[in-house]
Amino acid sequence: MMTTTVEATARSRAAPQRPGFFKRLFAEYGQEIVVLAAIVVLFAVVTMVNPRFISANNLTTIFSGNAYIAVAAIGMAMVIVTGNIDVSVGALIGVLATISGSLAVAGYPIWFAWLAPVLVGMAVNAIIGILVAYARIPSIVVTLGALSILRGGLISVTGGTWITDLPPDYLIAQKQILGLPVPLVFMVVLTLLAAFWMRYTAFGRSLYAVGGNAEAALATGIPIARRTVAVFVIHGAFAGLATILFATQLQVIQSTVPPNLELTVITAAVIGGVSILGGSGTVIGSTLATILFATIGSALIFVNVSAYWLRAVIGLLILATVLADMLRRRGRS
Amino acid sequence: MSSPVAYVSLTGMSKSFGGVKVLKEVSFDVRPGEVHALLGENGAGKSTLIKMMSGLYTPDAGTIVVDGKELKFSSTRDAGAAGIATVYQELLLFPELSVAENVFLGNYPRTSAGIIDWAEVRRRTRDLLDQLDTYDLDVDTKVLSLSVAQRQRVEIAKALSKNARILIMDEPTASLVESDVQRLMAVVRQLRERGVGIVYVSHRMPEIFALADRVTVLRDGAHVATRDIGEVDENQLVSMMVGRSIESLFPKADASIGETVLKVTNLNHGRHVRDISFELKRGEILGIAGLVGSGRTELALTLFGMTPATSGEIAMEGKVVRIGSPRQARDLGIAYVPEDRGQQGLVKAMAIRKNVSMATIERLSSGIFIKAGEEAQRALDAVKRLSIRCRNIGQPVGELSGGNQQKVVIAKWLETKPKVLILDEPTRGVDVGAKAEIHTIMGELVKQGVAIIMISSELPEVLGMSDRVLVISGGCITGEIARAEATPERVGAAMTAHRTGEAA
Amino acid sequence: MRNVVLSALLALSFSTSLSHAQSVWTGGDDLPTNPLACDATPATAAAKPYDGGQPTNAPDRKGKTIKVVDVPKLVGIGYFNATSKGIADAAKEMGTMDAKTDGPSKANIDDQVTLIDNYITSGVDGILFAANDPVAIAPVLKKALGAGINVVGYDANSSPDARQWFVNQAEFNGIAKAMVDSMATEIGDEGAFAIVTSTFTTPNQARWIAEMQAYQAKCHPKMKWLETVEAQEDNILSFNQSNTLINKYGDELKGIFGMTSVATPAAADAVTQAKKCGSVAVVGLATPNAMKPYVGAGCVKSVVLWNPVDLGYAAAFVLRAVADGSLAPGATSVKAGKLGDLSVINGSEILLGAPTVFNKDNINNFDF
Amino acid sequence: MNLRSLIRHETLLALLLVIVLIVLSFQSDRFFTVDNLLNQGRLMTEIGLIAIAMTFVIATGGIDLSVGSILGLTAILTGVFWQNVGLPLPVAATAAIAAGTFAGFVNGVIITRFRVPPLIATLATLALYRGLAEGISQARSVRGYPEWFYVLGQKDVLGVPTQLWILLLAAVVASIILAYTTWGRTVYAVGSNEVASRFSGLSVEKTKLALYTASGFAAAVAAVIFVSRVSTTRSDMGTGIELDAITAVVLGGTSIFGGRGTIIGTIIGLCLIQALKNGLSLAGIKGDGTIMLIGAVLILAILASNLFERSGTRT
Repeated sequence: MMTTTVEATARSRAAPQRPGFFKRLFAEYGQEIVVLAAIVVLFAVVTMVNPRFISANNLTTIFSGNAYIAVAAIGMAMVIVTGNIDVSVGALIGVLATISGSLAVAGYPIWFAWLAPVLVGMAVNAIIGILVAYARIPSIVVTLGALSILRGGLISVTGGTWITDLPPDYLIAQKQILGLPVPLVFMVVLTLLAAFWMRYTAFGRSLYAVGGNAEAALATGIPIARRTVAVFVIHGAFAGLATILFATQLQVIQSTVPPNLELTVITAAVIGGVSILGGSGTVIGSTLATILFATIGSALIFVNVSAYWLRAVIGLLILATVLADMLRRRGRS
Repeated sequence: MSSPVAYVSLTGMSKSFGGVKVLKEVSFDVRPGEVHALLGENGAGKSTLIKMMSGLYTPDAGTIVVDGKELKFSSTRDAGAAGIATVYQELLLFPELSVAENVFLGNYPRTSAGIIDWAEVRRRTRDLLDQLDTYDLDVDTKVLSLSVAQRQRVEIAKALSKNARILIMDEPTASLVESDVQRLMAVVRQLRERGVGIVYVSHRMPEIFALADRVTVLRDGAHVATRDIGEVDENQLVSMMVGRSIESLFPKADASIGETVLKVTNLNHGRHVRDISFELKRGEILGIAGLVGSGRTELALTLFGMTPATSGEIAMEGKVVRIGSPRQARDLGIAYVPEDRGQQGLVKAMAIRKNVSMATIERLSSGIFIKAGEEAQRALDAVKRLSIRCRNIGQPVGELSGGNQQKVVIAKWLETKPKVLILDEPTRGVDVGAKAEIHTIMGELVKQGVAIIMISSELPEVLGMSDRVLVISGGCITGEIARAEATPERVGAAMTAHRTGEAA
Repeated sequence: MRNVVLSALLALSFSTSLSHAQSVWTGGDDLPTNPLACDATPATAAAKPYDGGQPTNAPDRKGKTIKVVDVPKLVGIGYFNATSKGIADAAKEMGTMDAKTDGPSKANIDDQVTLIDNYITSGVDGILFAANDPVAIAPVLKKALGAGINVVGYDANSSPDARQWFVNQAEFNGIAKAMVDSMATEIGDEGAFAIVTSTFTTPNQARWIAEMQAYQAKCHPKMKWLETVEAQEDNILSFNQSNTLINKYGDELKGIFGMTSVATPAAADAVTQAKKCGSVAVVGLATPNAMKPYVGAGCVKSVVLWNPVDLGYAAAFVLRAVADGSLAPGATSVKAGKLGDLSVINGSEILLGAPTVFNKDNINNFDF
Repeated sequence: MNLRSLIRHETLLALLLVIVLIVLSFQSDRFFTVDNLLNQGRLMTEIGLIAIAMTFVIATGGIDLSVGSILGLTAILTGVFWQNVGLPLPVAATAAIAAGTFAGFVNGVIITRFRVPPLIATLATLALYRGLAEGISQARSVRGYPEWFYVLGQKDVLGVPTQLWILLLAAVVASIILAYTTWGRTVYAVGSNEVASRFSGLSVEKTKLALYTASGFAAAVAAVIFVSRVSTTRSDMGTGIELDAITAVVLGGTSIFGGRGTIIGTIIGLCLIQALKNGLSLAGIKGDGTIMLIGAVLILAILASNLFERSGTRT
C-alpha cells in the first residue's frame, strides 16, 4: 500500500527543469569567469588611465611575456587535479633550459635542442611519479626533495656559466607565426589542446576520477598508479615545452633557477580554479590566471603604484580573488 | 524466468589477510534472472567474497567460472568485461563530476573521431535513469549535491550502462529510508525480469523474503548453507548466521518515564527545521521517523548546536538555553551519535582509548594535562560495559567491526553522562548480533533515566523501540503517535503527509 | 579588543612608512651621496686613517701556502663566475694559495652567514667575501677575525671593522658618473630614462642609484627620471619589465639603465625585440659575453663594468699580501700581480681602477 | 599500529642521525666539538622555532607557507617601530612580535572563517606579507642596534647560545603540549578527522585559529632573534625558510596529511639537516652538493619508513 503512494509521488514529480545556460556555465566554470572578469575590469580601468595599456605592443608583453608560466601551469593544473602537487617545477625548468641551450650551442640540430628538454622533463618526472605512485611518498615530499636535488645539481654541473652565442634559429620564442608571437600561439594552442584532451578523452577524464575519489576510480578499473605516473610525465613534457619558451626568449640563458617560479606556477593553477584537494578545475583557468598576474604586474606599473608597494598590492589582489571564490562557492551551496 | 544454469559460479574460494583466513573454501553461484541473497554477520566474509567476484581482490585459491569459461580477474575491468557489475555500499562515485559522467566514466561512448560524445553520454544516462523511474534527476547535476538514494540510482544506472549480466548489490538499503527501499525493490524486480542475476547482500530480513529466490549464509568465512527461499524462515536464517537463536529483535525495556527534561518550542533552522515543538521526558525513547531529506537529521543537528537554531526556544530541565555549538550542547547534557559513523562519529586512525575520551577530554584533565591513567581506566570500563570486542584499548578504531565501532561512539557519548542522547540511525550497517546489543544498551540507559531520541529509517526498529513516535516531513512535525497506536500504516501516512504539497 | 590594538599597530606602521617615503621611488638608498664633479676633475677624497679590523693572534703565514675560501653573494651567475675565475687565476699564479669558491644558491644573507661560519670552523686561513648585506655579515666576519683568519672583501663591502681590506671595483660615485654621462651622451641632456634593477634591498644597486640620482641632479638637471622597477635576478622578468616600460612611456622613454648583469642584457633584448634600437638607449652594468650580441648589432653602444676577473684576481693578491704582512694599516698601495700597484682609498679600501666601458671595438677582447 | 610505526620512523631517523654524526666526525676533526655543535644550534634556532609550530600546523592537516614572509615583516616592523616611530627597542620588538602574531591570526581567520584551504590562503598571504614588508620598509635596512640587543642572537648564556635556550624551551613545551595535553589531542584528532572532531564537541576552529596564530608568533620571535643575530633588518629576510621548515617537519615523520607527528621527530629532522649542512661543508663538500644530498635524504628517509611500516603491518 505504501509502495503505491510513494511511487505515485515520485512519478508525479515532473522532470526537473534544466538550469539556464548561463547558470550552468557559471556553475561549471565559475572561477574561470571570475578571473576573466578580473582581467577585463583591470584592462578597462587601466586603459582609462593610460590608453597605451591596450597597445598591441603591451598586449604582446602581457600575453606572451609570461606564456612559459602558463604552459608550465597547464601541467601543474593536471597534477593538482589528480590530487598531487609539484614544488620542483621551477628548478626543473632551470635545469632543462641549461640542457637545451647547451645542446644548441654545441651544434646539435635545433630540433634536437628543442626536443631534449621535453624528453628529459618527462624522464625526471617519471621518476617523481613512480616514487609518488608506487613508493607511496606524498608528492609534496618527493618534489621538495627533487627541488633540492635539481637546484643543487644545476649549480654543480654548470658552475653558473651563462649560455651565450645561441644560434638565431634556436630562438623560437622571438619568432612569429601568422603575425602572432610564438609564445602566445604556444600558450593558446597548448591550453586549448590540453583543455580539449581533459574534456573529451577517457584518459583526460580519468585524471578527474583519480583526484576526485581514488577508491572509486580503482573500483571503476582505472589504474591509479599508472595514471599518477602518466600525469607527472605529461607535466614533465609541459615543463619541457615551457622551457623552450623560457630559454629562447632572450639571447642568453641564465643558469639559475628563476626565483619562486614553482610558487608562481602553483598559484596560477589554484587561482585559476583548480581545487587543491583534487578532482576539479581546468587548464583554461590556469592560463587565465597567468594572464591575470601578468596584467596585474603591467597594470601596477601603468597606474604608477609605488614599486615598493607593488608586491603588497599583488598579494592583496590574490587574496581578494581567493576570498571572492570562496564567497561565490558559499553562495552557491 | 530463473534458469537453473548458473551464469557465474565460484568454487572453493579462499582468502587470507595477514595470516588470518577470512574466507575458507566458499562456493557460490548466481543464475540469470534470480535474486540470490548473501547473508552473514559482519566479518563473515560477504564483502571479501563479492570483492573477489568484482575483481577487486584476487583469491588465494578457488576458481571462477563465467558462462562456462574459467576466468581470472585481475582488475575490476576484467570482471566488468565478464558482465559483472557492483553497487558498493560506500557508493563509489565522483562528487565533483556530473551524474552523466559518473554513469559512463571509463566506458564513454565515442564519436567517430574517437573523442567522448557528451551528447550521447547525456542522452543515454537520461534513458537509463528513466528506466529506473528516476525522472527527477538532472544528468548535469554534480553528484555532490545528490541524496544517498539518488546516488544509489546513479550507481545502478552505471551498472546497467555496462549491460551487466550479474549485478552485485552490497547492502543497498543500509542507508535508505523506507520509501526509497520500496523503490529500490521495484527496480531490483524489474532487473530480474530482464534476466539479470542479482547478488543481494543485506541484513534486513523482510527485504530478503520479499525479493530473494535463493539465499546463501556465510559464517566466520565459511559457507553455512544455500537454500531456496521457500525452504527457510527468518528464525532459521538468523540462527544460521549467528550460530545461535536470538530471542527478540527489539527488546523494549520498561522504564519509568519521569519529568520533562527537554522542551522544544517553535524551533527553526533553514528549510529543514520548521516550527518544531515537542517534549522529551526522562526514561523515554522518542522515535523520529521521516523520509530522507525530511529534516530528521537536521533537527538533531540543530538540537546539538551544529547548525544553531535561527529562532525558537530550547529548554533543558525547565531552563531556557541557547545552543550554539556541539560543545555547549555537550555541556548541557545533550549527546549526539551521528548518522555517518566513519566520517562524523569516529577518528578511525586513533585508538579506542582516545576515541572514548574525545568528548570528555577536558574533564579527564587536570589543568591542561590529560590524566592518562584515568583515561585508560574509563576506556577499559567502557569496553567491558558495552562489550566492545577488541584486542586492547590501544587498537585503532578503524580495525573494529561496524557494530563495535558504533559501540565506541556510544561509549564516547555516555562518558559525558548525557541527559538527552540523540541516536541517529544507531544500527545502520550493524549486524544482527550487535544490533540487539545496542538495543539492550538503550534499554539500560532509559532505566537509568536517560532520555533518548532515536532517528531510524527502519520502521520496525522505530515501532519496536519507541515509547512515542514523532513523524517529520518537509521539516515539520506531521504526526506524534503513542506507542500503542503506532502502526506502520499510520506512521507511513504521516511520513508522506506534507510531502506532495511541498514538492510542488 | 586585541584585534583593535593590533590593527592600530599595523596602521601605525603603514603611516610611519609612508611618512618616510617622501619622494618618487627611485630605488636608491638613503645614505649620504657624494657626486663627482661634472667634468673629469678627479675627486679629492680626504685621507682617512685605516678603519678596518685586525685578526687576533693570526699565525705567521708569510710565504706559507694558505687555504682560502671565496664566498660570493651567490653562485650560478656570470658575474661571480668571473670573479671566481680571477681568484683561481691568481692562486695558480702565486702557487701558494689553495682557493675554492662556495656560495649560497640564492642571494640570501642567512645562507651566506652559515657558509662562512662553517668555513671558520673548518679552519681556513683566509676568507674572501662579497656581502649580501654589509651589516648582517659583520658578526660572522668579526668571528673570523677573532679566530685569526685574514678577511678581505670584494664587490660588496661589509662594515669596515668586520674585515681587513675591501677591494673596491670602482667607487659608487664613479660608476654613477660613468653611467649617467654615457646615457646623456646617447639621449641628450633632456631625455627621459627609467631603471631596471634587481631588488630595492640590494645594497650596491641602491647605492649606485642614489649616487646616480645625485649626479644627475647636479650635472644633468634637465634629464627626466621616470621610474625604477624591480626584476629580481630573473632575466625573463627583467625583459618583461623593460617591455612594460617601453609600452608605458612610448616615445617619451629614451633610455633604460640596467643595474645588474641580469637586467642589462634583458633590457637590451627588449629594446631589440621591440625594434626600438636607436630610439631607446640601453646603458648598464653587464658582463661582456652576455652583451656581445647587442653591442655587435649596434643596439647597445656602451656597457659599463669593471673587469670582474681582475676584481677577483686583485682580491686574491690583497689577501696574500695581508697574510704575508706586506699590506699593513697605513699602506698607500699594494702590488697585485699583473695589475701592478693598486692604491688605497678611504682608509681601508683598495681601488681596482676606473670602470671599463666596453663598446663595439673592444668587447670581443674580453671573455667573461 | 599507528604509535608503533611512529616510533619506528623516529628510531630510524635517530639512528640515521647517529650514523651521520659518526661519519662526519671522521671526515673532519673539527666537526664533533662542543663549540661547533653549539654554534650549529645557534644557526638552526630560527628554522627550529618555525618548524616546531609548523609541526602542529601540519599535524592538523594544514600548512603555513607564509612564515618566511611573516619573519620578514616582523623584522622590518622591529626596525621601523624602533627607528622611525622612536619606541624603545624592547617595546618595538614586542609590538613587532604582536604584529607578526596578528599576521598569523589573519591566516587563521581566512582559513577558519572563509574556509579557504590553508595552502591557498597562506600562498596568498606569502605574497601579501612580503609585499607589506617591502612597502613598509621602502627597501631600507635598519641598523645600529644597541649592544645589549645582540645578547639574544650573538651571545651565550651559561656557555650556550642564548637563542638555543629559547629553542630548547620551545621544544620541551611544545613536546609536552602535543603529547600530554587536551590541546595536543585535539590537534591529532583534527588532523585525522576534522568532521568527527567537530561532532565530538572539540573546538576545531578555535584550535586551528590558535595554531596559525602560534605559527605567526613563532615566526615573529624567530624574526627578532634573526635580527639580533645578523644585526640588521631587511625586507627579504626569511625568504624560502618555509620550505626548509617543512622539509625538517616532514623528514621528522609528521604526515603531510595530518594526524601524526611529534616534536622530537621534527627536532631530529632539524639536527640531521643541520649536521649534514655543517659536516659536509667541513668535509670539503660545496653547498650545492649538500642541498642535493638533503633532498635525497628526505626522499629516502620517507621511502624507508614507508617500506618498514608496510612490511610490519600488512602483508
